[in-house]
Amino acid sequence: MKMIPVETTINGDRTEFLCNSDESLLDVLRDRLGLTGAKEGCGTGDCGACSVTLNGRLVCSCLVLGVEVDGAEVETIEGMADGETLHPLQRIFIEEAALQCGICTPGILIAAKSLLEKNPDPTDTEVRYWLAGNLCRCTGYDKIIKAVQKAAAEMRAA
Amino acid sequence: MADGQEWVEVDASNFKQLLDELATKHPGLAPQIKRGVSLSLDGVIYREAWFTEIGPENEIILMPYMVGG
Amino acid sequence: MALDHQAKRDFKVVGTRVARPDGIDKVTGKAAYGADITAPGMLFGRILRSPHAHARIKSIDVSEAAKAPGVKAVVTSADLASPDDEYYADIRDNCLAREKVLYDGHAVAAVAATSKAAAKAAIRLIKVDYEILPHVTDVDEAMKPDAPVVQEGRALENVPAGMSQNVTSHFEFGHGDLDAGFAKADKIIERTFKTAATHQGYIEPQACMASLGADGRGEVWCCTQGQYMVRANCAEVLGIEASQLRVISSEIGGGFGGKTTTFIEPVALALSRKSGKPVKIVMTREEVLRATGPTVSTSMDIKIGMTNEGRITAARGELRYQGGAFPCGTVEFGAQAAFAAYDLEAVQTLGWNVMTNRPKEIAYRAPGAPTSIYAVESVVDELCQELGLDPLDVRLMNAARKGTLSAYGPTFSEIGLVATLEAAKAHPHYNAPLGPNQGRGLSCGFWFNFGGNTCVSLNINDDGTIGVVEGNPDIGGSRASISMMAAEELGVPYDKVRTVIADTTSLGFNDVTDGSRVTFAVGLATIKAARAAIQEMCKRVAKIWGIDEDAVLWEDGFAKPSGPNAGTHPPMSLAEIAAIAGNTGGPIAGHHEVNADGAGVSFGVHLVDTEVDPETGATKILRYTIFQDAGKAVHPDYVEGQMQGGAVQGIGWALNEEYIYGEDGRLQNAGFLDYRIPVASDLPSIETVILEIPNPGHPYGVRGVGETPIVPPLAAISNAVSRAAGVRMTELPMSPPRLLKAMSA
Amino acid sequence: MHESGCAAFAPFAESWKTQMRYVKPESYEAASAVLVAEQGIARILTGGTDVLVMLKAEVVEPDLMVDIKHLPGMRDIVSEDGGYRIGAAVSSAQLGEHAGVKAMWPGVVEGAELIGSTQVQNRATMVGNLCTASPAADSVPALVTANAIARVHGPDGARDVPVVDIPIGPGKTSLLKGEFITSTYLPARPDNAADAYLRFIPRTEMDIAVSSAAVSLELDASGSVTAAFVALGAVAPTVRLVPDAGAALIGTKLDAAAIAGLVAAAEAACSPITDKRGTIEFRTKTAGVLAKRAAHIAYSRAGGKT
Repeated sequence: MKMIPVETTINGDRTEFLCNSDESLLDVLRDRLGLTGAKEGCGTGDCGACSVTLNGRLVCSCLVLGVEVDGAEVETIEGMADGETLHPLQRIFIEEAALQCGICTPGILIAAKSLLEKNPDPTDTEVRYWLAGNLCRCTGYDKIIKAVQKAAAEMRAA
Repeated sequence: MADGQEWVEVDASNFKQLLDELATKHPGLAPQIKRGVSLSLDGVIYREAWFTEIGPENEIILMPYMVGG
Repeated sequence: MALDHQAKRDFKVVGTRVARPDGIDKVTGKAAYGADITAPGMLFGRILRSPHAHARIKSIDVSEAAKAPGVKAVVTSADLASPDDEYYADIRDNCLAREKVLYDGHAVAAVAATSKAAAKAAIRLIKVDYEILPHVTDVDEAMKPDAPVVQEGRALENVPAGMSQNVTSHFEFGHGDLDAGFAKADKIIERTFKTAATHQGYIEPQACMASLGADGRGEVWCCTQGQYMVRANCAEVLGIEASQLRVISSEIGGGFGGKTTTFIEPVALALSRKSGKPVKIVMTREEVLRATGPTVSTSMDIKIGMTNEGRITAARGELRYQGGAFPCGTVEFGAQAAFAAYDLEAVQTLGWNVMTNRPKEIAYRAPGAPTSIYAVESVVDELCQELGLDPLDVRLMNAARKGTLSAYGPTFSEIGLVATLEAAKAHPHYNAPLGPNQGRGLSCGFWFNFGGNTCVSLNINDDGTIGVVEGNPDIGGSRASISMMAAEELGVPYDKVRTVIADTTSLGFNDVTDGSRVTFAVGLATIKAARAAIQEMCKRVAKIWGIDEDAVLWEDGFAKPSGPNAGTHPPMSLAEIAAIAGNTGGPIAGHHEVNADGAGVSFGVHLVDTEVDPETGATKILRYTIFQDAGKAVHPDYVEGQMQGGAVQGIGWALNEEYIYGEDGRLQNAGFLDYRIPVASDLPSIETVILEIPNPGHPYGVRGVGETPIVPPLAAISNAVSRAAGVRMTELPMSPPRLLKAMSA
Repeated sequence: MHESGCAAFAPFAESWKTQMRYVKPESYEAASAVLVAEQGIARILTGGTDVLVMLKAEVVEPDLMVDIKHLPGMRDIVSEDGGYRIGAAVSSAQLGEHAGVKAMWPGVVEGAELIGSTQVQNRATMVGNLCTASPAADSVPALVTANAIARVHGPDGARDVPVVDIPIGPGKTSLLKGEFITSTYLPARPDNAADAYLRFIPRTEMDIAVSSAAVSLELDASGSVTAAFVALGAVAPTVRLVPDAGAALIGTKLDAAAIAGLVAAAEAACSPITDKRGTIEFRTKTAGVLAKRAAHIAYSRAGGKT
């Protein structure tokens, strides 16, 4: 069977690609489009390292087929900063040392941004439950929660 | 390993001489020394430093070669 | 090199919280990790793994796979070399099984093909004829004389005759008269403990891209804790020369000890050599859990005697650690660490390393120590409970301190245990009220810390900035710490320094990033390299000024005249000296090569409150506080991060993480769904208290901090849960079914 | 190609193996037709959170994947006869955002919202969860106690089937070849009625239920229970409705004796297995505990005061 043409929008850019029917969106992003910011930690939706948004909703790109994003809008970590200006979450993650090895960081940033769009003033517990699908093995999550809250406060004040 | 002794005395002025002496006088220790040992000199651990100087007043402890995570 | 004897050194950069140099790359998705590396014409490798726990390989037929569309190479162990050294032979046989498969998931063969799908399809065409053998996965079962033998003839000379061949080595530590000690005790408790194997759980699966020509010249890009280790392993397993193999470490997505060996790199090289093309292999999570190194599982007996006042009179431990299908060397660390926190007159620890049909154990953060200290600290806590004593007071009464003959031999110098215990006692957490079904637990933790082989090259650029080249992959922010120490020593701002990680050809040999050694040893070498550069700069300035070298002093980034005969010269900045380096003798650099010693042991104390649901056996962590001696915290954020991350790994070990094997010897939970590492909502904030008792072995007093934090959580939580549940727990993890059963008994 | 794509990555050669076919039929009828015509393994794609995991793990390798989430009504929640009809492709997150459903059937919503992570909830659907037919499916017990009705489309048109009758064993449903579920219907509720769902997992999130319980109650003006439904998950080959457990609550205000009767009936209805997630004893004990706790929550939500 021939590859399937897909037309989509990624980080605001109209994008076309060909993929096989059983290829995940994560594989398409990483292997076909060179967008390697989304990481594969498990391939089964259990770690969140491949988080992207699909039509504004936070998803694991390993649990979406590439062919499913035809006509959709996808946002990845590569689209989070505005040119050289980092998103407040990105900047504050560096300031607050909310990453160690950094492999989970793109997924966590995408997930945290999605949370703050829905709930600009979350409690710590709400942040922790929202991010429960994003595994981090280095930090013990403490500095991540603090960084999200600091960014939320800054974004509310802006 | 050293014939059941916990403490042994040898003449040596550095770790290399010490290890050679030990291996000669206490053959039971030789295989472990060949596999690699760490040494503790007055509480400081040295992994492989042959020429570390030692004197009669020093306490030397033989330990398995150390690794970590 | 010893601690600088500058009383209360006034640090300018060290101790601040600067932004890490790789921060922007890592928050924007630009950072290249193992699986992100590609090459033109690259093939995709995939590995066929054993479905059996133990079987003889009668034959492997790869002919159909080799003919499959897109397949460019198929390899088996026959394509690997024959290293003389047993250590490398084991690595080879773990990369691709030779005569027998020794555990579920053991690699058997591999293919390289033009797509992932083609590779996946092709490995199904490989036909392996297995003769299934009896297997054993439990440590106590494996020690029985009639147990299935995993490998024959692997026992060291120190194993007594007549034991199972699965027992590969034996260790014994201690001092004093045990019988006399126990005779003095008012209360003796002896218990047996078991702990399950856990995995490091790094989020980035192993990944590599390798290219090897017929001339034996090649390159490997991979995520590893040590590029030089990868080079050595690959050179031996492939039978090529180290000089011809260049290994480049990518950014690394966690390791915790798990990436201190090789699994896929030699296989990718073999496939590349055979196909003539670059080959990429990326492990799946299932492969990571089935076939990379988890930690040991254990069975341990601990006996401790105590007086009514709380003085420990004697202590004995016997530890049995299974380390998978190859001889492992972990029990000796557990045995040495077990009683390290105590000043004991009589102590003995015995250790047995045992083989089973499980993946080969590899280091996991303070390897061997968390389990043995868990068992010891549990018995100490139970004695405190039985005798009605305060557990912190008892630990203070028995604490190892400067001058203590440690249980593993050496006499301690400056150590921070008493200070951490006193900090815990003074902390509001220790006396906070507890509610129903709640319990508080504490435990001491210990790790040796290492130095090791280290090279650093430090270049003074002509614009007055600094380049530092070091050889240890940055696993948790070490490039920032190294830049900070270079800046501190040279007297320049942090942002003038850039530290990079060398490939294996660009710098001399470095030991792997392990043993909490990097900030200590690479920092030490960086400071020495900076001092060499300073010496050269002072020499140049002395020539310019026409004075003696000794009359030039380096201070805050400037060369200054010093002493009666120096004359009056305006100070020269580093940038000014650098700008004219070409006129004064050429480029200026400093370098240092050392096998660093004097790492300085590390102690910590963890305090935890838990609540147990008496109807379901669920445990909730309510509050958690860590006290640890960091010597000198170079970058306090990342010291706290090490402490918090280690504690949470320990929480997972205590409560939910475990390797579960079925009757068939197959791993039942090879995924993050059922291998349950803690998620954000499981945890409270983890409070940290950093103490700074300078390590005399480092110029700034630095001690390694990375490993100690995983040691105390196991016992701290077990003690808290045991007190909350009213029943003494002796097995990890304390999963809800296990805890509910204990409470119902 | 994406304009900012990186310069060097490997060209893909075609997989030689016969690939899974992916189709997006234009109507319910077309979907049924393609399913009927398929000789090999066919799977429906709505949220994909189970089927893509099985694909990855090579547990199932479908020959045909039928994407139906674009079909009319699939993503809609509409009022119908005082209750709600929920399209088969409505995600758990979308359901949780619907104030009306949440007010009327809070237990159904909390079951759906417990499926996986935030990421998974944005994709997972109750119907997908139902058709996976796992005994531990989080959204199913509360659908069962709600007496929800699945609308099934097949070659012969539509038919309605009680949700409780859809799963018939682990991984097995009563759906016939060519059939698929297009919506579920949650019936109207009288005043003083509510439901609740609880599950036990070792962590706080991200796990499969070790045991679970849903309770739906209707009360009279005095607060006495007039109708009670109790369903248990992960303690039998399918989600199990336990009439005896409900009966123990009828006519009571959840006094100690009623709760004891509920727990005893719940435990008696359990026939679980011991596996990596839990033991027979543990599942049985916690199923009773969860039924008790869920009953109290449902009672309180329904306006009852104990």
